[in-house]
Amino acid sequence: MGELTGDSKAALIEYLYMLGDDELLLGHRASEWTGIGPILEADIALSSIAQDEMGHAEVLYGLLEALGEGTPDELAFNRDLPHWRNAIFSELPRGDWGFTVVRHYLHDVAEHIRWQALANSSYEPLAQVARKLLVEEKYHLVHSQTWVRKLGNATEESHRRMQAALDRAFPYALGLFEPTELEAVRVEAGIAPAESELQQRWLDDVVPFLQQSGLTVPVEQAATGWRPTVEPVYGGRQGTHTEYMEQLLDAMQFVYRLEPGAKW
Amino acid sequence: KADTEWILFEVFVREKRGEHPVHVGALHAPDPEMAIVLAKEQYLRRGDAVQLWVVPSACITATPIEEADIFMHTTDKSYREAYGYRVAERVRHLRGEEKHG
Amino acid sequence: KADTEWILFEVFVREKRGEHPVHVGALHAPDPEMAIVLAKEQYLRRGDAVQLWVVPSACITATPIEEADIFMHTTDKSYREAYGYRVAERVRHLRGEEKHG
Amino acid sequence: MSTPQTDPRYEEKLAEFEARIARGEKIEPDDWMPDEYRRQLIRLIHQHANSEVIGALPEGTWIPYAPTFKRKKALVAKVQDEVGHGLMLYRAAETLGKPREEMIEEMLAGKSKWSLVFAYPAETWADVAIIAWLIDGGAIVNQTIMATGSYAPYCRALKRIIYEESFHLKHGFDMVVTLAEGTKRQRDMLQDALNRWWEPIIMFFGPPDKLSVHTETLRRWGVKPKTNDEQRQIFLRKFVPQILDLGLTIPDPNLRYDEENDRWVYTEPDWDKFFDIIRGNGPMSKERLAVRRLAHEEGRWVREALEATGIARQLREAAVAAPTSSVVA
Repeated sequence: MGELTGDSKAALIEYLYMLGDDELLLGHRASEWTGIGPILEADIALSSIAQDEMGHAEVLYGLLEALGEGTPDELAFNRDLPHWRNAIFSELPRGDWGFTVVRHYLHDVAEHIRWQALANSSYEPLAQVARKLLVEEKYHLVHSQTWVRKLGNATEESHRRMQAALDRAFPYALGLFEPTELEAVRVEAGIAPAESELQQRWLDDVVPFLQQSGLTVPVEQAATGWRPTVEPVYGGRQGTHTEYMEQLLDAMQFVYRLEPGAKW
Repeated sequence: KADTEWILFEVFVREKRGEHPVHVGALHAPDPEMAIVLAKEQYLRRGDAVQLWVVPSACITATPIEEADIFMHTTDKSYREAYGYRVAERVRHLRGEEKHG
Repeated sequence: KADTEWILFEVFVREKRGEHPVHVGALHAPDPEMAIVLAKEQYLRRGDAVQLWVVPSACITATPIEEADIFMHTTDKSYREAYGYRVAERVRHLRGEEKHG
Repeated sequence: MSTPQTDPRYEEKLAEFEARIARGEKIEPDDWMPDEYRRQLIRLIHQHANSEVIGALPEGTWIPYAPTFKRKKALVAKVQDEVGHGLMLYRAAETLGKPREEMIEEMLAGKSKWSLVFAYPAETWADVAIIAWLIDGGAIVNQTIMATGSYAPYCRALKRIIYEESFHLKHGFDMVVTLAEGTKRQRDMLQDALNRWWEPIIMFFGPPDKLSVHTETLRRWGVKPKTNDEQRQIFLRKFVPQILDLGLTIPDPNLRYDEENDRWVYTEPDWDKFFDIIRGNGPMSKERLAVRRLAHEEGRWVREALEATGIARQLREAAVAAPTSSVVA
């Protein structure tokens, strides 16, 4: 890939914010279970994943720092709400254990597909990060798949909760693939694949798995493969967020902003 | 029905290829598959591993530890022979007939 | 009695009280009691163990050895290790400063 | 049942049991042991496990507020470790015959105690630093001593716990030093937290020897190798100099080192208050149990859902009459 031009650099920066913010928020929501999980063993496993997601966000923000956007701590703890590019999917409250594992599963499949594609990104630093994160992502996927497959149809109550979780999460999950203006520049420069392409691969992966887990997915068969029958929830990629995000940022940035510029 | 904490699995870790797995502890899990997923983060957040084993604790048969002292202290083998005779004889007999394996 | 199906048992040895059992090998036997007898002949004779565990191999669930990379950490984990923190130098500096701080 | 009344060979077995401990050997779950040994160990390890699981809560509330990536990940990792320590300790107590369900239900019902320090609120970020440094520092002093005890499963768990605690201590000390070398507001926040936590930390090691029902047998049996006062002195000897080194003042005017008797003298806490707190009347006692009960209730459907699949039970039956091929070559 040649030198980053104005457009492709802006397109890359936007993309890194999108991915890094999703990781950080999912890690933050997962860490809200630490100490109060449904059983000690489950508490411990999700806490590890929360740390990994935070670590992944930090690595992605490291790429932004190299592009002149500020240190990872500044980007996480000193950036105002409108500048966040996470999908609203990632900022939703953790809900019950069913919602948490369904959201993690839907995100893990998307991340797995995305990192595989980005392993060949024309922006080499991103390709290296993708290859690294793919290794740790493998366990995340096994973890969430195991929970969804087992809880999906184990008892009447677990099925009811998992179906409710999927019904709520699915439209927001489609928001992970929200197109943005600079997407075409990214695709043209070979930095990243089109979101619609990733979404299709994601649907072809999650729909059969969720159905085998005894859950109904709001999709229909189309020539190009599965197609959603619900409207996606967009906005996060443009900086529109919910009050959940306001409360989350207030908490996350509270101590840092007590003494701006101080070392914590 | 009392609350459940799932059943108990013993966990073994093989740190490097070529080394034997070592018992590291136990955990509660509903089944072996979930036991592997959960054991990885309880016992392998730190340190190295190339393989993880899980076994329902109920599947393990252990020798009574008290017996160990009998072997350690007694130089007189007769005690061990008397104890083992009835059973060892059965084994030799079975092996004689054993067609396979 | 040809119908006695000999199954494979994995054997673990606890060398001393206070230590974890370690896997030492496998052997065939018709049942756990016999497996213990055979294992004792092999491992307890030389008094180098205080206890033996035997487990039917089929009872063990193991991660595939070729997927050892699932245990790899590819992003920094030093934040959860003592070696991830350098403090001594800063304390000396602080003490130095403390006189006129 | 093994008591002098019910077991003719009790004295002989007791002599062998005590000789083994005197030789520095460990006791394994199926070794002979006096009932009193089993009872005391279950009570002690059960309370230790409760303290880890409840101890996760004060710091756990601060996870969403951690102010940097390193602190955020480290605090999640530390609280995770405490949950993991609870798991390993409940397991150690289980080897003595008490099921984990029972231990957790007794804790939730307020029938089994936990360390009083977790009945105090973590009011500021500096509290998180002081807890990680001094409460974990006190815990390490206690655990290192208990690891020299006689019961093998407890010692094996403690060996692993102590390794993980070494990270907690450095992480806590790093946070405290960062605040101490920070702005005036950060230094004041740190001093204020120390002022609130000093008395609980002194009480952490338990009532003085003259008050506690510490018997010589527990020491001889390796259940409690050192007394409360002995452990407190080890803590003070190690940490008071370090605290003063940071330019902090310790909120006890009577605290001084008694050269002659080689011991730190301190203001005796109000031990009636101590006993009242561990009976469940600490500032946050009810809150901690309420959070743990809510988590336990909200997780019930998950536990019951996967218990229903019961695959493990089927595996057990199939295990013995299984094919000859080895799964784990």
